[in-house]
Amino acid sequence: MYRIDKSRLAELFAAISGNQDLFLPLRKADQTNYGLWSEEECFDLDTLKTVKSAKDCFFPQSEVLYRCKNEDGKLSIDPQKLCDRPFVVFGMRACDVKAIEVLDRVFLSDPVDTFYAARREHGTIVSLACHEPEETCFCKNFGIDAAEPGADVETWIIEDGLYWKPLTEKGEALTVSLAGLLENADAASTPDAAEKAEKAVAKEQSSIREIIEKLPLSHLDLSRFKPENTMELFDSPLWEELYKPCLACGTCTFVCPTCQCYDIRDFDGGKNGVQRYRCWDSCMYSDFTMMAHGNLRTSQMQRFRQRFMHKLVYYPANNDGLYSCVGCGRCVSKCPASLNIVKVIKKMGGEA
Amino acid sequence: MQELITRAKELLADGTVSRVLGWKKGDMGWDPEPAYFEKEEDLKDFVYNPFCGANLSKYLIAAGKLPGTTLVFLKPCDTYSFNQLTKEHRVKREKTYIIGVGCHGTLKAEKVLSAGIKGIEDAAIEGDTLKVKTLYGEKEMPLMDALLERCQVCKGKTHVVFDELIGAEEGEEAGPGGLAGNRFAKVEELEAMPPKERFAFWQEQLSKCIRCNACRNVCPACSCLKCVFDGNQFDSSQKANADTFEEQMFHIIRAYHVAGRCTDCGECSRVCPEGIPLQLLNRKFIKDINTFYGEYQAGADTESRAPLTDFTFEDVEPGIVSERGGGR
Amino acid sequence: MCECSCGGKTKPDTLIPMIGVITDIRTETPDVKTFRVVGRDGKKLFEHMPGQCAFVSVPGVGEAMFSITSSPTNTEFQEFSIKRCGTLTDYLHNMTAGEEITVRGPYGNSFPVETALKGQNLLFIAGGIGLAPLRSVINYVLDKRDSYGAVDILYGSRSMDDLVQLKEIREVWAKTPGVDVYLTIDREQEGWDGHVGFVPSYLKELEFATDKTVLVCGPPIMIKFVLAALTEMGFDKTQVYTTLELRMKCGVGKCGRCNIGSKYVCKDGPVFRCDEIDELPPEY
Amino acid sequence: MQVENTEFRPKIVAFCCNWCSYAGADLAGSSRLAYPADVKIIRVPCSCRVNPMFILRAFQRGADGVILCGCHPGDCHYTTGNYYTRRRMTLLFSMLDYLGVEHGRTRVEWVSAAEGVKFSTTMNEFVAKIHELGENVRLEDLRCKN
Repeated sequence: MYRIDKSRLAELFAAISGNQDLFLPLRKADQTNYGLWSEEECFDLDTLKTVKSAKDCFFPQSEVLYRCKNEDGKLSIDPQKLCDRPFVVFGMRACDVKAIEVLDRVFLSDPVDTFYAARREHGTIVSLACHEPEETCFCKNFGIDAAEPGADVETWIIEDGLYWKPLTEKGEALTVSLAGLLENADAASTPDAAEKAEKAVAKEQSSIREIIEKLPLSHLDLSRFKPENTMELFDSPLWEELYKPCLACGTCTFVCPTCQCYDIRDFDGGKNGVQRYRCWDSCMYSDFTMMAHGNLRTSQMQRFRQRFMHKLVYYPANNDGLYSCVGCGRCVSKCPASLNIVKVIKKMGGEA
Repeated sequence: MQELITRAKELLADGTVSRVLGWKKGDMGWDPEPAYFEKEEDLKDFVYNPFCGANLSKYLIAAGKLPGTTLVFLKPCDTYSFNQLTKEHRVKREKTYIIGVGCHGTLKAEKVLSAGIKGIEDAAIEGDTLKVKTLYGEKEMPLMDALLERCQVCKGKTHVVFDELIGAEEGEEAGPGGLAGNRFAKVEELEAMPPKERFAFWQEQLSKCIRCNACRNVCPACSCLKCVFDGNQFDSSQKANADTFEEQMFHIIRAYHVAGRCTDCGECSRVCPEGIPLQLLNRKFIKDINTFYGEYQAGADTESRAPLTDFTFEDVEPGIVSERGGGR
Repeated sequence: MCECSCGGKTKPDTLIPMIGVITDIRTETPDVKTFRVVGRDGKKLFEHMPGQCAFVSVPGVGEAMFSITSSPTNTEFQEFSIKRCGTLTDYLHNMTAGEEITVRGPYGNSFPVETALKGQNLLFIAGGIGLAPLRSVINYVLDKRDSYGAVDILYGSRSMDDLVQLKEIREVWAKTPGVDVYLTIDREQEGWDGHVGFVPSYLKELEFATDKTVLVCGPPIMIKFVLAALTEMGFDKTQVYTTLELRMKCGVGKCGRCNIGSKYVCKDGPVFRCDEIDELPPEY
Repeated sequence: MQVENTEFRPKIVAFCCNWCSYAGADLAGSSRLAYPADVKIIRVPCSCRVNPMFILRAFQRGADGVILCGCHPGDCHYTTGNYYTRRRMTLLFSMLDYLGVEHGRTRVEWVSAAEGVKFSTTMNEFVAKIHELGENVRLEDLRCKN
């Protein structure tokens, strides 16, 4: 365990970004989003939920796959270079960390998505415990502990200090590179400081867990969402009622840390050749399944159902029961029509 | 609220309407969702409080295709959108039964929550104060700090179309508690900036855009069956967000397509997950139209010609933009 | 561009295509052309199994998944039979031999030619452009004639002019021993002395024995009625294989478009046995 | 050669209506009135054919200035087309200006078939103005840049 004064965080960030890129929540134009740190940027670790999740750091909203040129009928393909620069993502909350596991199972399964894999290989994640979880949080239902966020290094901000605990090799390596800044609070070398730190963290953890226990959405009943209930859930008449206010925008999918659908498109840059890029897509959009011979999902109800069935039934069926929702609550606070996965879980789960 | 429910039940019972379009209680007290009610007993979940910001006019496009009449509750500014949609033949007046409801302003939940008010159950407006009923007792905050931007500069409390009114105070010009501000103030402020700063302002705001299309899909004026961005023409597709140009293109064209039709209902800026002040784009068009072609309020009536489908021989020349300079 | 399964570090991402050269374009019907594609070195682009698909693309125009219609036993080239029905296919139809396109693949599963189908009597039922994936299997089976039992091919189209690969059907398939070919068109036409009627009704007329494994491909509506007819004739669902078609972008089960239930058509399909389809939510 | 390459050569797109301005450009040419070769003319049936998207698209693809020429108000071949153009472009230019794009980069000019001289002077003026403003960097698409 290590510790650093909160007032010295800017120094810490400067040190980290000396050797690599550093992404962390930045306050820009009244909103907090992950961005590349520099001296001029204003970081914001108090906002619990960034608008977009940290998914952007590993699976960017749009990225070029390759460039293609046609010179006198001869095609040439120039694949985009894979990420080869190490980077650190600082301040990821427990839910976002778990979401990376959900994405890993998609992108790192065979055949591996090399663009994503390269970023995962070069990225080190420093997580941050949630000091005060909000009423829109429901991570507890998915077995996530906001008091122990995991990843390569986990940290807690307690009063005027940041407590730092490396968990993996990558985390240790990062810690070593910051040796001059982080005060050692290790049991072997500095037993007094270690005891103090352990105590402070334990107290913080129990306070976080206490809050979570009391949150209104912490105790949802997920028992009906099992692969064997696929058809029953799929055919439920409740969808017809639930989807009604849906505006078919993509807010929920784009702020979601686990949504991974993408589209592949071309941009014809004239003499610069064609860029083939991929960008996030949303199953809520009407053209998501549009084909030359027609569309398989013609109503918004079907698209709405696909999103939640995928998160709660289809994905777990392929991934040992792991839900593709981490309870971050972004959709709860951002949906223009106040629809969200909690309402679906409650209604379909037979609660409301 | 009880009055609304009672009246809705009556109208459902006597067969005047086949369904009711209103707001349903959410999980949190601050997130009511737009909802249809088809049976009297469903109305137990009906809610109308200052958190009911959603403009239900847009839902009437879909409701119009259902059999029978739909009862809808519209706030004063929502009625402008309804009129505009009638004018564009997107909704049918005769298939809609409008109850105009009183409005003292609608709230931005985020603002209330970030003021530290938690466990919200209900809210009410009393003069300049917002009274919030919470799990931890009653809390208060200044109304102005909790309102949606559009309500801080309220257009007025007149319903321009309705079948009956409940709880409405007609004719009162000013907004909630007489707090109406100049809605063009921020536009004027931007106009007065040097172009470089203006550019920087918009660059910062628009670069937040995640191309979720919430602004487009919630907008009552954006009622095209197939949007120009639903395709790959103009290299600016619906969701690409590949570089800054795409975001600018999307927002300029969207604002342009609703120019002269936008009633300034403020739904786009209400729903934007990134809090982009989209109303500033729409209001710039409204302001220009007012200055160049005379005062015009879209949706105030269903007959007048829209400014962009009309002209006079004496219209100003486009060169005026350069002549007057300074971004006005 | 190593596409073997060496798993080496040098392997580019599966989303990065290879360059293919169109060496020949055959006009099959007024709206279907067959494109023969090889690599720049004149060799076959990759090895595939019957039923698999590949993405064909013209940069700047689009990319789409097409089934490979040539047989894996063909060692020289791959062929795609493509119907004109959208932006990309329109463009492809206007191309000429010698032009370059990009190809990536193969993707998806295949008909179980080496397992479940081995030694079986086979009945192929195709409608219109639906012959494309089945042609790959038929030629594979004919090239390894001894490994399979009797072969019946039932193929129908809107009109005589819409029958794809007619030359090959008449000159090769119909003349192979142990292969029976039944052709039909939807409406009477001058110069046609064969059967007239829809595929499902012709199927019932033919009264096949139920000791066959059936492979079906065609327009969704045809598949629906053929399946009903087969059930009526006493075939079990486990005896019938068909292919599904959905919008696809990545081909590797990640982009989420072709997701039905817990399956991804591009990766777990496109070939499904009918009893497997029954377990999926009806969204195909 | 090296010197010439570094000099700024603006790319100017001129939308000209078929009936007046295009003929005006023709007249300018046949009267041997010079105007810079940086101006690329796109002929349109009427100035009101020009969708605001065309203008943005021109900027995206690397134009440094866009000028729109049509018949004088009242002379439109289709009677009223240019009146609508006038309103549309006034609002669009005002919006571009509001977004911080230099207002000198856009212009509308009415040029009749007989005004070869006006066409030439307008183009000379406009190109000079764009020279003054320099390259368009505020409304560009990096994907189209080298």
